[in-house]
This record gives sequence, C-alpha cells and structure tokens, in this order.
Amino acid sequence: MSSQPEGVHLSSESYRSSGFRPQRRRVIAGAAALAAVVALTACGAKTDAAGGSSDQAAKADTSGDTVRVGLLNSLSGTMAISEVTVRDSLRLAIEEINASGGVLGKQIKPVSEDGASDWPTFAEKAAKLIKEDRVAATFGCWTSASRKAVKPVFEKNKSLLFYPVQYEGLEESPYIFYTGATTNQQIVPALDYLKSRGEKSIYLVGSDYVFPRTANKIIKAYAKANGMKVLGEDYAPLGSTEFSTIANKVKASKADAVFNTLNGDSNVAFFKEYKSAGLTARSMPVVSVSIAEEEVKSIGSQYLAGQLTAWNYYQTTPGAANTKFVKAYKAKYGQDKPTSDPMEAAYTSVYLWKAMVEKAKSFDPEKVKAASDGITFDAPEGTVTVDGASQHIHKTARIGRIGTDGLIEQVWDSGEPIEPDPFLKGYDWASGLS
Amino acid sequence: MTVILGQTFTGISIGAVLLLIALGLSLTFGQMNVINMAHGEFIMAGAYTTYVLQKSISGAGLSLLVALPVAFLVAGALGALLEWVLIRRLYLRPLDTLLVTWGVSLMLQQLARDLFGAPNVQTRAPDWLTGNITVLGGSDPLTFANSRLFILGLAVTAVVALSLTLRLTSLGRRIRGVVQNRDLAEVSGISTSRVDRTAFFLGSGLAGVAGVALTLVGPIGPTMGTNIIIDAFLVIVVGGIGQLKGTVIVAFALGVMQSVLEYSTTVSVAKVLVLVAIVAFLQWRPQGLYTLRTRSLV
Amino acid sequence: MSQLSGLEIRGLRVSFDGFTAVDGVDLDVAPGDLRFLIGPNGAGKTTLVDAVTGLVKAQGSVLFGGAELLGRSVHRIARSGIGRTFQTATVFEGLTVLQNLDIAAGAGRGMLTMLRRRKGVPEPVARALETVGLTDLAHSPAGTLAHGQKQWLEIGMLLVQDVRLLLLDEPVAGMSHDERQATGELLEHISEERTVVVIEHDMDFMRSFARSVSVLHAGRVLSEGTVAEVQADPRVQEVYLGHAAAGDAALGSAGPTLPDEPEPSGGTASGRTGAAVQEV
Amino acid sequence: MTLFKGAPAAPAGKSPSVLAGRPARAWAGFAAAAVALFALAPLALSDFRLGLLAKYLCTAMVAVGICLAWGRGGLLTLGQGVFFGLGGYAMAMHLKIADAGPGNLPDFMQLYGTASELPWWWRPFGNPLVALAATVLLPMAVAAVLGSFIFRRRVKGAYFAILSQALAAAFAIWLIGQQATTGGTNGLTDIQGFFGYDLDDPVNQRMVYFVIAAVLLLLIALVRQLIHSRYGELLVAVRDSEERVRFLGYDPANVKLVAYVVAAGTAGLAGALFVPAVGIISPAMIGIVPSIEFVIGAAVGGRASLAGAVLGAIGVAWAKTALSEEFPAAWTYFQGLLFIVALAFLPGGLVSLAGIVRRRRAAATALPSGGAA
Repeated sequence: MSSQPEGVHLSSESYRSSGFRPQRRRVIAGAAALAAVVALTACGAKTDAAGGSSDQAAKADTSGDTVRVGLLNSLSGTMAISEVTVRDSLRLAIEEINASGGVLGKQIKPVSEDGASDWPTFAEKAAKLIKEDRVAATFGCWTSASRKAVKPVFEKNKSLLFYPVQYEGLEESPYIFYTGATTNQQIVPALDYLKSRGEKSIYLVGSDYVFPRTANKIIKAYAKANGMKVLGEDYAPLGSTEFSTIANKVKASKADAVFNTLNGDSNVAFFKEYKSAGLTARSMPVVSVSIAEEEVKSIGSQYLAGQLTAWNYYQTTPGAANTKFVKAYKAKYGQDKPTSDPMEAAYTSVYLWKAMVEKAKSFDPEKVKAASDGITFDAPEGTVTVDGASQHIHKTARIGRIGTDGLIEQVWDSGEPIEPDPFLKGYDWASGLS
Repeated sequence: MTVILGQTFTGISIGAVLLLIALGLSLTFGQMNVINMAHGEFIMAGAYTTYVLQKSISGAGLSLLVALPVAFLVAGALGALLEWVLIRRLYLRPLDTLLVTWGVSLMLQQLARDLFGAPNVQTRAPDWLTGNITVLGGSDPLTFANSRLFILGLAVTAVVALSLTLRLTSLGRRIRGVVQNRDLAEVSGISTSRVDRTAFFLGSGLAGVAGVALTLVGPIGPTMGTNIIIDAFLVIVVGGIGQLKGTVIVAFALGVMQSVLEYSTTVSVAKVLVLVAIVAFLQWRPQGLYTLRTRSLV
Repeated sequence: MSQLSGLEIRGLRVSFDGFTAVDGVDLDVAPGDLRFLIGPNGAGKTTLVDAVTGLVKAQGSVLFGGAELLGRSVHRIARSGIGRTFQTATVFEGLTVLQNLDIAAGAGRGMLTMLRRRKGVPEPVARALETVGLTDLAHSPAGTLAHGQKQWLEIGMLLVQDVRLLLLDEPVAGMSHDERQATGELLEHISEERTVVVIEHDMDFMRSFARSVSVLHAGRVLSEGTVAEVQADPRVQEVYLGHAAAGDAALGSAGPTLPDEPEPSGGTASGRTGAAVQEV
Repeated sequence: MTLFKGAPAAPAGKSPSVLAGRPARAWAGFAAAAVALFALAPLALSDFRLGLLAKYLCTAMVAVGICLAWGRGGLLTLGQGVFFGLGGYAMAMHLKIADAGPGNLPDFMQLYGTASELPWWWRPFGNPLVALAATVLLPMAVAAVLGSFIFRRRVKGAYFAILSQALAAAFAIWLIGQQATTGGTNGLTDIQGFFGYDLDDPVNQRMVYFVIAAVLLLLIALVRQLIHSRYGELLVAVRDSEERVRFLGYDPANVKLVAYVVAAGTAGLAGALFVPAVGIISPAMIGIVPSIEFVIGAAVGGRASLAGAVLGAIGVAWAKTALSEEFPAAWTYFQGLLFIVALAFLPGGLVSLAGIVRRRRAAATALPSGGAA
C-alpha cells in the first residue's frame, strides 16, 4: 500500500494525501471491527451458551446450591432518587432470608440491573435477567411506564415479576405479582377519608404520566357519585420544578383540599411553592399518594408539617414485624435512613415469593403461581394475604399526617386488610372507567 | 386584576430564576461560545454546597448567606478546572465541547449520587424566606413570596455586578478584548488563556450562586441541573449571543409568557408553545434579539 | 464565451450602524476593462465589492449587463455571472484542487448529475487547471497549497464558473515578484474575454497591468482615469500624503501593503469568534 | 467550520479513475460486513444477544445519516430523536392497530382513552403500505419543512444544535401530554405481531434482525454513494466554507437541506425497525438525552467516515449494555469517561486511531504496512 514514496517521509502532505487509501481500507477494517464486536457480544453471552438458544421460555437455573433473583431498579437517571431505596430494601430481605437458611435450602443470589430511568432499557434488562442470568424471579420497577415496558417480556418468557409500588390498577398480568396498593386500597380510601371529614371540593395536581391521569379519572368518577366538586386539574411534565402558577391556580380555586399525585422531584418544588403562596395544611390540606418518609426527608417537614398522605405502611406503623424491619434497615444503611411504603412492599415481596416457593416446593413459575393463593406473611404493615386470582395482595389502607419531626403519624386506617380490586368491579360509580 | 398582577409577578419570578441560571452561560456560552452541558451540574454543585454548609452552620439564614460566596468559589473552581483540563483543547470545536461536557455532566451526576446518596436532600430555608408579603389586601389578596423576591433581588444584583465587572474592571476589558479579537488581544500582551480561565471561573461561579437560589424553590438532587439547562441555553440564544441586556429581557419575557400561558392552558401546552414561539422567533431574528452588529458578523 | 458586459454603479451607499462605508459611489466599468480600485484603508473598496456581490445590503443601483443586482441574493448574483475572490484566499481546504474546480464549475448541474460520481476531469476544469498552472497539483488537497497557489486556484474557480465579471480582492498579496508577474499576465489574458476589477495596494502591480484606475476615498470616488491621469491628480496625491507619511513612496513604489479595514470574512477567520461566526 | 484533522476529510480517492477502477476494496469490506452480520453474528450469538445487536444496528442506521449531515455537512443534528420517534410511532401505530384487529381499539386506548373509535390521524396508519411509507416520508417531510425554514434563515452551529434540542424536548412533552391517543409516557408497548408474523416466535425475531441488518447495509451503500458523488463533494465544501459556495452560485441552504432530510429518513427508518426489534417506542427515545446519544456514537467512532460512525454507534451502544451489566451502580462514570477521552483527544474518532497507528508504524519501519489494519 505505502509504496508511494510520499507516504513515508513528507509529514503534513502525506498525512493528508495518504488519507485516501486508508479510507478504502477502512471499510475492511470496519468489517473486521464489526466481527470483533460480534465476538465480544458473544463473550457476554456466556451463561446462555449451554442451553439451546431457541427454546421459548428460558428456564430458571436452579441447579446449584444458589438461586438467582433479579433486582431491576433505576440506579441512574431521574428515577434513581426513589428506586435506589427499593433496591436497598430488597437486598435487606434477601440477606435476612439467606441468613435463616435460604429458600428450599438454596441461598439467594441477587443480580442487580440498572433500568436507568429509561423504559426500553428496562425491557432490555428484564430480558437479560430472564434469559442470560436465568433468574427464578425478578423484583423491581417503579413507574407504570417501566412496568408496561417489561410486562410483555415477563409474559413472553413466562417468568415472574414482583412489583412493589402502588399503581393505577386496571391491570392483571399473569406473570406479575402486585405487592403495592391498587386504587381501591389507597386512592378510594383516601377519598372516603376526605368525604368523612366533610371536604366538598378538591383540586387535582399530578405529574403528566399514566398513574396520575388514571388516578384522576377514578377520582372524578368518585367525586361525581359522592357529591364532591373537582375544581381543577393540572399536570406538570415529569421532572418539572416550576410550580408557582399551579400554586396560584390552586389558591384561586379556594378548594377544600388538594389531591396530589405528583411524582418525585416535582413534589419538592410544589410544596415549597405551596407554602410560599401562603397555603397551609390548615387552610387547604393536601392529600398525597406519592410522598413517603423518604420524600418527606428531602422536601423538609418545614414545608410538609400537617399535610396528609395515603399509604399502607408508615415507619411508625405499630407491630413487632415493623420494629424489626426498621431496626434492621437502619442498622444496615444508617440511622438517618427512613423506611417507606414502597420499600416495605418490596421487602415483603421477597418474603411472599419465598413462602410461595416453599409451598409449591419448586421455583417453577407456574407452580409458584398456583401455590400463591392464600399465602400470608406477617409483614411490617401487618398481615398481608395474597389473592391468587388477581395476584394482588390484601392490604390495610392508612391515612397519615406528616409531623414536624418528619415522621408520618397514622390518623385513620381501614381497620382490616382491603381485598384488592384492580378493575374496581365492586364499585358502581366506577363502571364506566374501563 | 389580582390574577393578572399575580401572574405577572409569577412570570417575573420565573424569569429571575431563568436569568440566574442563564447568567453564567452568558459568559461561557455568550462571550466565549462554549456550549457547556455541565453547567447544570455546576448549579447542582452550588445547591449541594448549601446542603453541606447547613450541616455545619446552624441557623438557616446565616448558612444561606455564607453559601452564596462559597458556592460561587466551589462551582467557579470546578469550572476553571474543567476549562483547564478539557475545554481549552476544544476552543475551535464548539460542537465537540457540547458532547464532551455532556460526558462530564454524566460523571458529575454519578459523583453526586455516590457522595450524597441517590435521593434528594433538603435544606432548611430561613423563616424570613418561607413566608410572603401581602401587596393588596381584600378578599382576594395579592401576595408575593419572600423566596421569590429574594431570588429576584439576587438576580438583579448578579446582573449589575456582572455588567459592572465587564464594563469597569481591567479584567472585564480584557475579556471583552479577547472576545472581540483574540489575535489582536494576544499580540497586545493579554494572556488569552488566563482570561479564558478567569471568564470560565466567573461564569461557572454564577451557576453556583444560581444553585444556592434554587434550593429555595426546587429539589436538590443529582439530576436537578439537567432539567433546566436547555431553557437556560434558549435564553441566551434568543437574547443574542454576547448580549447581557438581551439575556435579561428574554429571561423575563419567557418567564411571563410561560406563566401566562400556563395559567390559561396547562403546563405541558405552555412549555410546547413557548418552545415553538422561540423557534418562530429565531426564524424572524436568527441572531437573537440583540446582535453585535459588526462587519465581521455580516 | 458569452458577450462582454460592463458594470454600472449609481449612487451606491452602504452603512453599518450609522457609519457610512460607501457614500454615494458612481462607477462605470466598461466591458472588457481591467480596472483597478485603489485607495487608502477604509476607503470602502472591499465594501463596494461586498455590495455588488450581495454580501451587504446597499442602496442605489448596480447594473450588470443592464440587469439590476441589488436586492438579489448572493447565489443569484453569482449565477448571473459575477465572481469574486477574497483578501484571504478562500478555497475548500479539505477538498482537492480538482474537486474545488469541479464544484465551481457545477452550479448549473442537474440533480442527477449531482448524485453521480465525477468521472474523469471535465474539459473546462482541465482547461482552467492548465491556465492557472495547477495541473500537476490537481489531486492535492487545497489546504496544502502555497499561498500564491491558493490565489490562483481561486481565480481558476472563477474561470470554470464562467463568470463575465471578476472582482478580485488583493490577488497578489503575499506573492513573490515572479508570481505577481505571472498573475498580472493571467489577468490580462482573462480580461480579453471578461471584465475584471481588481482591488490592490501594490502600486507597481497596478502600474504594470491596469487599463484604468478608480481611486476611492472615504466612501466616494475621488479620481478616475488611466494610470497616468490618476497619478497626476493632485487630489489623489493629497489623500495619499494625508494617510501615509511617504505619500509619493506609497504611490510610487510597492509600498508597505498595510492591512486593510476589517473584512467581512468569507475566508479563514482569525480568532475564535470569527470561527464561530462562520459556523453560527 | 472546523476541519477535523484527525479524520481525513477529503472524500474521493487519489484520482476518480483509480477509485472507479478499484471498487474491489469497498466491495470486499462490504462483503465482510455482510458475512459478519448474516453468518457470524447469528451463529455466535444467543437470541437475546442477537436481539440486542438488532437494537444496536438501529442506532447505527441513525449514525449513517448523522455521518452525512454532521460529518460531511457540518450540521450538528441534535434532534435526531424526533425523526427516530416519528418513524417509530408510525410503525408502532400500525402494529397496534393490526394487533387490536379490525374494529377494535388498541389496548391502551381502551384503558386511558375516552373515544370509542380511532382518532382520525390514526386511521391512515391502519394501512400497512401507508404506514411503511410514512416511517420514512413523514420524518423526511418534517425535516424538509423545518430545514427549509432554518437553513434559509441561516441558523447554524450552536443555534441549530440548541434549536434541535428544544424541538426534541417539545415533541416529547407533547407526546406525553396526549396519553389517550399516544400512550403518554408509556409509549406504545406490548407489540405482538409484525405484518402478520408473531413477534413472540424466536424465528421471527431472527428474521427481524436480518431485515434490520439488510436495511443497514442498504443505507450504508446509499449514503456512501451520496458521499462520493458530486453532491458529497459540494456538501463538504458547504461545511468548510458556506459563504464561498454561495459566491459560486449555489444556494447552500438547499445543499444542507438534502443532507438533513436524508439523515431524517435514515433515523425514521431506524425508529420503525426499532419497534419490532425491541417491542416498544416511547417518548424516552425522543427527548434530548437519546438525541445526544445518537450523535455521540457517531462522534466516538469518527463522524466523517461511514465505517467509523456505524461502528462507533454499535460500539457505544454495546459498551452501554456491557458496562451497565458489569457495573450497574457505576457504569455512568465509564460511559462519561469514554465520551470525554474519545472526543477530546481523538477528534476524528476511533477510526483516526487506526490511521495514527498506521502512520506511526509506517514512519517507524518505512515499510509498507498494507493489511496491518
């Protein structure tokens, strides 16, 4: 190639003119590099190399004395602020179970993947956990969008996902266990509570995504049937931190209460603005369904004291199981780290899976599903029971008030666990919803 | 009437926040033509500085006031470091700078996550900043939030300080000299590389100050910078590169526009409309509101 | 070659933010002329060319071959047969000499031709290569050419562009004596078929090759005529004396070629700001 | 415009006749790539990894367009996410309609919507041919309208980059706001079939991969032709000195517009094929971050060279997967570092590294180094 003399010694000229020949050569170099990429990707495929790559449902690998489970949470990107705590909580449960002998005599080996707050990435990582790591079950996801993205992956591969966050309902995937609240275990009780306090009008504020929009649809149907007025409805793009106008609108509406379905960062800005506008928990209480202890900590009780939240668990929920959970969590992650509802639901989900596996005496998803009905666990939130048909769990609804110390104090509960009803079939006013 | 006044004030206060975060960019982007995507992370550094200081200084008010100069220095030092390590190699490649500094911003976000934890952190605002003052009494009172007034004051102070620095000090003259004719400045004995670094220090330092202000109205977390950075760039682009007065006018104009549209429609619609309006505006005036009309810019 | 056309400028006025760079210029360049524009720094020479080629907005009238140019866009004016060079030679440095010329030759090409590869060397391009003496360097990247060669390449590009009016901004700046001579002869040769206007500071060069001369001062035409007529004009002497200490020397010999007024840089920008402006 | 000195920017060969006379090398390279994609990869990779490779190849398609528009034309196309999204949504809308079956609404509309029938702007996508054409033509049309405004008003460089980002952000926000008709943040998910083929079936997934690989090679060939054509030379001229081109009688706005529109078309096609490969299209693929990621792949590999841009895109996407699997908690450090090192210290991209090494070696040994690449 370099037989032309100028390619050898003339510095700048050859630099440029020799640019041509290598360019054609680069196509070949490119192909070679492409082959290298393929080879590298193949190296990454080591766990799969043994099995026939074309069989449909990747079987979980339970041959050794360990069993792998997947932890699928956003560890980077905007959702990391919430999801990292869930990952921590899942790890705690796994450690505890391993310390007490594991599941069916096998130690649990968690495989953590980063969903990176990006839905297609969630789908990719879910497939990786199922097909490459051969996990027996996967725990995680937070946003509805990430759950919708991975749902077909789990269904296609007949593998189990345990989803630990309260959500908008209207879903029953045969391969997902929902251990957070569905709407009739959180939103509907919160509305009942407002009604019982005599609030006649509400203002809806939410982030612009599926959960708030669906929740607000349900709220509007409820309000219509129960003589409540919805005075306004506002959505802010996810991650939005400019709430002065919404605060003005809320203030001008003179509603009795605000129903808040904002997510993450936006809550901080919203409550700072809310207070600046001169609105207080006394003059216009806000019921939030996404603010748990972790969020209280980052917003500051300065802005939140007196406001209401609706969940199934608070750090202050009484009971020996919770005392143990809170103590263990703080011992592992630090005394200043609070526990919250999604963390508790995640923690509980690992124990529920363990109980199902032990009842089924198998890690096989179909057998685990079959064994799920009626499984109970003495969870930090109180005893929960799995409803095998809907794969949701019976949970007690709790309304809490945020204290000046940043903890949430329960002011009302549903008395007993509420049966999950993701499609709100038991509510007449909800008939037109889906 | 109350609504109109209230929304106008809201718009001005949104504009003040925009102005604060864009002000640093008016130096680094506007004067030096460097698209620094890590600018948002310098804002974050300023916010975390407030958080750290508040842990060691009791008294929310004092720590906030101390945080202003400290955040300026911290973010400024980060900026000067970035300029020294990376950006000075990229002065003739503004678009590569954008991508490189984006890589820097990814790393800084992860660093914040590892240092301070993934969840947001909180700072306490002093009591004199959490309330509001009533401007018009009556059944439908018009109130201005103290925190917003504080930010407005801070923004105005920063603008005045910056423009005085550029206009009156020898540093300012050197910066303007370098911007207008680098070669000439160089042969006139100005160390252009030092001027570059100083300008970058100032611009990034202003981002740190903006970060302190943002702790009063928004969350403090690893990704807080990314959400606002594009808005800040748009302010500079629409205002006209290298034009402080353009930046000021556009920040307030966009703020008022956003707040008025938001009130009459929804946040998302308002956001989209503002962006579309910006695109349309740039069709009309592709060089922004104010242009430095010299022959070399024809 | 198409018929020769002349340039007719009336009342041309260009101002930038209050500063009037060209202040009511009337200028006639006869078809086939080889006209030199001279004048002290800031006289408005380059701005005049900018106005004619559509780079800056101007008032007045510029007729070329009877057609009004003002108000047309740059590329339309170029298509009507007017080409120019810049003070700093501006060629496409990343492309070869051949590619530079081929692009210059191709403004009228159709879509399909554009989307095909260039096969061989088009005849006009080969001729231009010959004329400007760059045949041997046809495949070298233009960025590697010597300064003078770049100037020639620019002239070559105007030739293949087949313009009827060439506006050359200091085409011999930085050239050696021999190169100047060669360039001058080239211009004489070109002006047999085209009209040529040259902005120049080099008075020797002007005296050797100009067919007619216009002297600009403070945005106006001060004097016009043959070299001898202009040299004899006392106003011209006064202007040059007023601006350069050695007035006669400036007019009489090569003189120091001082940097002209800041230019609308179509070419390599000196500073970062300039580079940015290029991109922005 | 910056001359990327590391990457030999001049497109054509030593002489056109030589180039035309020896296309053998190009063909050999092309054939090698085809072998790698069609034989090697399917043999060496599991279904899962092959699926990932399909996804990487989609980003490579975007990079092909970016190479033309940015590498050759100097337009920093920071809004490719918009065109990727337009193509992706056009395809996904058709597949959702097809999945739902005649007369039925797509699943998410039943959940979140209020209307009992398809919105009017969904209906044309029910026709497979219209939808297929739209995946390419819609992004191209949008690019043509946008571009003709933007380029004619001479919005360039930093302005253009930031404007593109603003548009990407606006489009994403708009999509999210229309939950009832676009699926909002969720996007369009759970796509079952692809023109009658069941996407659950691994054999069909493999076919999707082959389609993607073939389309990528086709696009490379097309854009390569464009780069080496007279137009390609003119485009580089516009990049290097737009004003000069104008004085030669061309309208640079049109020259740029062609590159911009072609780049939009490749991004649209990539988005369309991403849908069956991954099974989802969402606003997450459209905003500012993915738009930057598309550009970064091309930049890391070498923006001015097709091979560089394509391999860079594949490599960066692969690195993202590999690093995040290996270091789920710290991979963004490595990713950031990769961008910084590659772009700050290798402006011509990784392909220029090969050139530097080769030159060093050639200088050291003064011997022909043919085949060393």
